[in-house]
Amino acid sequence: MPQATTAKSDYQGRIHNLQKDMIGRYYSRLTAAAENHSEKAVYMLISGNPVELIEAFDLVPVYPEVNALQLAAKKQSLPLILAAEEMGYSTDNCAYVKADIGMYFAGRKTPFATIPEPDLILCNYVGCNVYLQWFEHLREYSNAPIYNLDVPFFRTNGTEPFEEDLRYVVKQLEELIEILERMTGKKLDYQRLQRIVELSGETGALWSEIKLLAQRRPTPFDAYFDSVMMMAPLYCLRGTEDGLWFFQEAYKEMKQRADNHEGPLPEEKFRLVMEGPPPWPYLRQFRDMFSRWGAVAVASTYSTVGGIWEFGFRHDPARPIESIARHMLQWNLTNINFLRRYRQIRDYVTDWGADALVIHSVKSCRLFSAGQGDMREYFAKQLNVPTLLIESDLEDPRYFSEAQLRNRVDAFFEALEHQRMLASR
Amino acid sequence: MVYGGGVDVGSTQTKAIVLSEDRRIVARALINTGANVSMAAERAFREAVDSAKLVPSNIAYVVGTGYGRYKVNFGSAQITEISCHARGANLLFPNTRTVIDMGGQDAKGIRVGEQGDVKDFVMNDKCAAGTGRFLSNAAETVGLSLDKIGPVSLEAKKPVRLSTVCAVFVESDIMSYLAEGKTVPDILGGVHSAIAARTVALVRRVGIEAEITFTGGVSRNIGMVKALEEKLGYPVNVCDDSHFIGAIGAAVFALERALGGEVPVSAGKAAPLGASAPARPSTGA
Amino acid sequence: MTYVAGIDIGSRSTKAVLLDESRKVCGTAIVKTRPDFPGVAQEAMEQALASAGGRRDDVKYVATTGLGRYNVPFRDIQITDITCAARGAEFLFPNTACVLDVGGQSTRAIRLRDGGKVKEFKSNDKCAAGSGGFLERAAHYLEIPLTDLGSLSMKAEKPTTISSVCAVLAESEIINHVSEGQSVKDIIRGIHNSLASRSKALLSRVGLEDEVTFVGGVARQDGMVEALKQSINRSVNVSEQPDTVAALGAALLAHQRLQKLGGVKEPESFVLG
Amino acid sequence: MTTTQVQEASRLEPLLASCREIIEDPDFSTAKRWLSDHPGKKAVGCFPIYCPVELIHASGMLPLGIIGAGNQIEIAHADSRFQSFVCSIVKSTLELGLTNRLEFLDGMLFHSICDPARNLSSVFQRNFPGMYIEYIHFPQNFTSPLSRGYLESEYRRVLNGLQERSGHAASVDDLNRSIALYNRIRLALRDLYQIRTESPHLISAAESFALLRAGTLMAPEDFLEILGSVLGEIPTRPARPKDRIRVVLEGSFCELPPIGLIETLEQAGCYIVEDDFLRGWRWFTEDVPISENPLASLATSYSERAYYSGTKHDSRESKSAHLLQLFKEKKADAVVFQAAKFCEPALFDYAVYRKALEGAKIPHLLLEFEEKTWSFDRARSEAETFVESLLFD
Ligand SMILES: Nc1ncnc2c1ncn2[C@@H]1O[C@H](COP(=O)(O)OP(=O)(O)O)[C@@H](O)[C@H]1O
Ligand SMILES: Nc1ncnc2c1ncn2[C@@H]1O[C@H](COP(=O)(O)OP(=O)(O)O)[C@@H](O)[C@H]1O
Ligand code: SF4
Ligand code: SF4
Ligand code: SF4
Repeated sequence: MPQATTAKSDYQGRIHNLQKDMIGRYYSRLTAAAENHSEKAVYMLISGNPVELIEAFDLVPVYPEVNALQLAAKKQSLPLILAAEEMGYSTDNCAYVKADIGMYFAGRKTPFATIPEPDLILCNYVGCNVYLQWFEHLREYSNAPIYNLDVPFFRTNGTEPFEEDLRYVVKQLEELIEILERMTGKKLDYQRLQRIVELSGETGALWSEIKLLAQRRPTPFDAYFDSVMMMAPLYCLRGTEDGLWFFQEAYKEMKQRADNHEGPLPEEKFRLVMEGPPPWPYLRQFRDMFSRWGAVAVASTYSTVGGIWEFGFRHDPARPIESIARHMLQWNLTNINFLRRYRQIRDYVTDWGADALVIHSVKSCRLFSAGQGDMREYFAKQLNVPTLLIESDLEDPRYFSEAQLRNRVDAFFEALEHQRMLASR
Repeated sequence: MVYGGGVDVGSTQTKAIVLSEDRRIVARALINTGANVSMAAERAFREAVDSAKLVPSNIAYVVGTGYGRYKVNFGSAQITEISCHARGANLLFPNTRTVIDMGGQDAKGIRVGEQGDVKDFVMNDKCAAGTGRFLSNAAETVGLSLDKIGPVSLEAKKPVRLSTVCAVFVESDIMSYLAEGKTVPDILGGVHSAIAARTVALVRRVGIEAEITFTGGVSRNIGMVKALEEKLGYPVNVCDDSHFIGAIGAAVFALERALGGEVPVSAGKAAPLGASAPARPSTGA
Repeated sequence: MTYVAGIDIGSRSTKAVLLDESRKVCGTAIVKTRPDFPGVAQEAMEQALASAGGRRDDVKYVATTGLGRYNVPFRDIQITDITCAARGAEFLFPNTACVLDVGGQSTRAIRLRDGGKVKEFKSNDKCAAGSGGFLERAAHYLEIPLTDLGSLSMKAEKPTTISSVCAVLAESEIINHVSEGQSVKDIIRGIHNSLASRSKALLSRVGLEDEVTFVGGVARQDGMVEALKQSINRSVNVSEQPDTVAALGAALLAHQRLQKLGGVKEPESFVLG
Repeated sequence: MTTTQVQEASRLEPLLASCREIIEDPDFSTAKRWLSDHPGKKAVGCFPIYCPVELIHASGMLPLGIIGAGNQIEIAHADSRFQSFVCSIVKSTLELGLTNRLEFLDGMLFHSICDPARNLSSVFQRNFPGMYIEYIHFPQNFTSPLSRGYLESEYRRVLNGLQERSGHAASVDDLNRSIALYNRIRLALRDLYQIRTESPHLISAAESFALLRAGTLMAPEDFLEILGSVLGEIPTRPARPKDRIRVVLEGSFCELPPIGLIETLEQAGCYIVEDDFLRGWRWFTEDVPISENPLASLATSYSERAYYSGTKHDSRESKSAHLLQLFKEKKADAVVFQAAKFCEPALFDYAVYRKALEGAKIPHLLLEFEEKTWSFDRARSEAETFVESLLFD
């Protein structure tokens, strides 16, 4: 029997504190850049971000998405969302964008950092169409230069991208390098880039190993709720020695827990695959809904929005630019079509030994959610995987109804228990 | 004799059932939920127990269900109404494969296994559009009692097309139809068919398989039964106890528990809703 | 005597206002709206005439507004209630910059430009939650008369929070609060607060500016007026009969129209098409 | 209620009436009739908005606008696939498929307009495995010369797929012939819009909409003929200008408003002198050049001469500047922004447009619609208020 934990449903390991420290340092960097322009800031999106290039030019990456989610998690998002709605944004627009733009006009001050103005708006358009509009608007408001790095949607049914697509992205990355060279007045140090890409590769490898540990029983961590904790270092610190060190520590901790059969819950009764981003403003309540039933996530699609590593992708220092391009094109959730996402989930269900799929559908993010009803059909009816679809939002607290969510979650696990009981009779 | 009790505290009405060991219904009670939810649960339960000439201590196990289930203070366990409707339907109509439940504020579709187990379910979203409440408001607006609107809707010749199934806006919609001179049967015909269409679309998500059992308070409305059957292209099971099916299911679980069987309620005993949640901001859009 | 009339056929009640040539209000009436729109309009006008002591022939021009504005055969013109509410509010409070109109089924924020003309407006079209009808129903199951809502709400000590955006679901929330032993006055204030914060959001969307005039039947409830003041952090103008403001505006526009025509009427409405 | 209060019958009315019939028919009878008259021909559906119809036509197939189902069918299956917060055109298009109304099509083309539309292409693939589904990536990096070449290669890839389906290899001449045909259609449409600008009383926006939309549901050759007759008849129409405000309508580039809503706007007192209905089917502000390399011509035209819209993100220029310019050119009094409910691209655009319009002190109105609506009381009273605010002095 695993060691019983306290009433708190999640575990708080050493790496949680480590993560807080590192992200705290990253945010101090942002504040410094904002206040005394110590570094130039490049706005960028999480999905398939080419942070390696930014690092190679000693620029600081700013991720409006990460800021938006921090604001939500700290329950600061609603007034900002309302401010954006007053400007004319619709209640139906992605609330990440609204919170970010609300924050932008409120002086870019947040409880965790002051966010610098952009020196370059790098719209790495990887999948989500809202990205284009979001950054188009930021450009309109800030007047900073913009580069639309256009990544074709991964639309083949095979595993390799179209040759033209790959070539197009590689060439654009070369254009981007020229822009960054002009902006910084420095030539790209190719060897340094190779080293950074190597670090990314190793970081990705460790992240992938960590995810594979969730195949054990019990899983040493919750691959949804605890994974999101590890995601910020993955985006903000990938390609640095620090980032690599964090993941080495994380792997050690998880491995040890796995070997000791320690899981995040006293008893692992249900293994879940989670699809969709979490409701940041109510993360704790949301997690509790599942923990109460002994349900833990062994895999999640959300943890792959910045990149999919667990199926073998690694950055390759021998071909740094091409591997950055492949990462953007092929190996992150937002740029692959629904059918590939289905396949990914199917692999999770079988290879990670999951009992059920939970789809958390969020109103803001149509990239994730438009069509999840079809996903539900496919898994529930065609593959007979018990599937629960629930709705709320990732940023806007007005769409979270605890009573309704809990009613559905309870009913779902009652049904799973009932089925198990009948099967064991 | 061992008895099991089920109390279904709905948003509109509270239903209580007592089952005897041989799974016969020995008592039922139905009252309006009203403002005091725990009191409603207690009153309904007591009424049922009284009518069976028993005392509460005769009931070995009581399961609370429905939206107010955490308020069933005397209950031994709580189970969601989804599990209970499935189970109750299975008792009354053992070949049930699909349950359509229409209550005061929500609508559900449940796919049911041979043992009354839930295979899959869907519910309407945050909005009360197209629920029993809509029908009550419609009844009020046309000035008929709730039990009349069903039969009257069946007389529709040319049902109107409603522009909303919002429980609140329905009034003005009906008003404008009346102003245009549409007949009450045609308006009610439109009301019923709009809701039936919406419900069937919802239930289709779990896959509709015969037999279909219609549960919840709205199943007492013959107009809705007919409208559903028409949209589904199948007959639906209804009986005098359809309104009680949630409570019946709860009582079945209770009885099984009382008889020493296992029932899936392990996590049911938890803090009531909202205990951990901070007050939500009330700014609406 | 010659009069012009403004008739507002609203979802809940139908209001009539009579003006004389000098734009003085000579009669008003409020009757409950029935599906027979021409009938209620007639009735409201007759009552207003009776209170003014005038005859039907004295009414030279009739402007209708509100939901049933097209259904009155004896109208000379129909104008939307937003235009009318703005005009009426500006007449009563000439410095009005924003109008909030909370009626039986809708809540609207209007920003004015000079002359009481509408610059921008927003209504809560998505859903019925948060309008007068909801308050009526709340009064109904809290078993208190509608007319007491306002004063009870003023006595609240610890307003409860109503978070649901759906009018129907908010009802169960209210029932919950009752069963938890919250007092009726705190609950009513909770409803007013939630309505006020919604109204604030609407006002902000058109641009909130001084002065704010609050019209529509719900403005009869002191507690709501107070909640609004607190939520927008400003004083609020309320007239004696806030629900007749749109009818007044219609009458004013009727007056203006009649002047323009030099007392000679065109047969059909000039509006537009 | 009808907008047209025409006393004398002309050839125009029956033509327009037949267009209206075509767009209100959820079973695509006109297209099916054409297919049965042309044995061996196949049809390919195009989701809005910039679909390269020339490629379909040149490979010997019939391009059809599959742009939702208006308010003609009830959504009974598709809302189980797409949630309540997704726009209705995505659902109604899927509903057409799930109710077997698209079986006569050989394939469907989708492209990068928004996230729901993109996911819809996958949902189509899963639910209709027999159908040929193509997804075109339209480049969004207009500052880079690479994007033109990329689009050309994308067109080549798509053309190859189409040719495989039709069994007809499109030659350079085929492509140029198709381009020329569509150039003629686009020219006629530009003329039509010119009339709307100069003499809006001669043809209403609702009529022009019906014509344009019907054009996506028939063979282009037939459409060109109808357009010709319509343009010939319009000047002879007995109609007199009314006292209305001139508005530019923006925001309906993808999901189409119900025609009743357009009529409501007009009845409320608006002359819609410019709109963005089906802007993708109108495509280019100028002719596509006929050249040795037609695919390159098409690609360059998209990059340099396509009408701007909510789904083309060209960082070389600002969208609000476009709108302000259009407003000026069309001598308009106001802008009505009419967006489909839940249409994220349109609703995002509104925020920047609003800022620009406020800055330029241009009166504007936001209306949201759903294609399936058929009762317009609310929109009517908002539009009337808006018109009153401009006219009532
Ligand atoms: N006699 C009746 N005839 C028709 N409909 C009825 C009747 N009694 C109740 N209903 C309908 O049933 C609804 C209540 O159903 P119920 O299942 O008890 O809901 P809940 O569980 O949410 O309280 C009412 O809103 C009403 O529409
Ligand atoms: N005497 C009153 N006391 C308190 N509230 C009132 C009173 N009269 C009307 N109301 C409120 O005003 C609402 C009606 O407002 P009104 O502006 O007349 O609406 P409409 O124009 O849609 O008919 C009612 O729903 C009620 O909430
Ligand atoms: S729609 Fe989704 S992926 Fe796109 S910006 Fe919003 S939250 Fe991110
Ligand atoms: S008021 Fe009507 S539309 Fe709004 S949430 Fe409730 S039922 Fe739905
Ligand atoms: S209407 Fe808007 S959201 Fe819908 S498919 Fe078109 S662009 Fe996308």
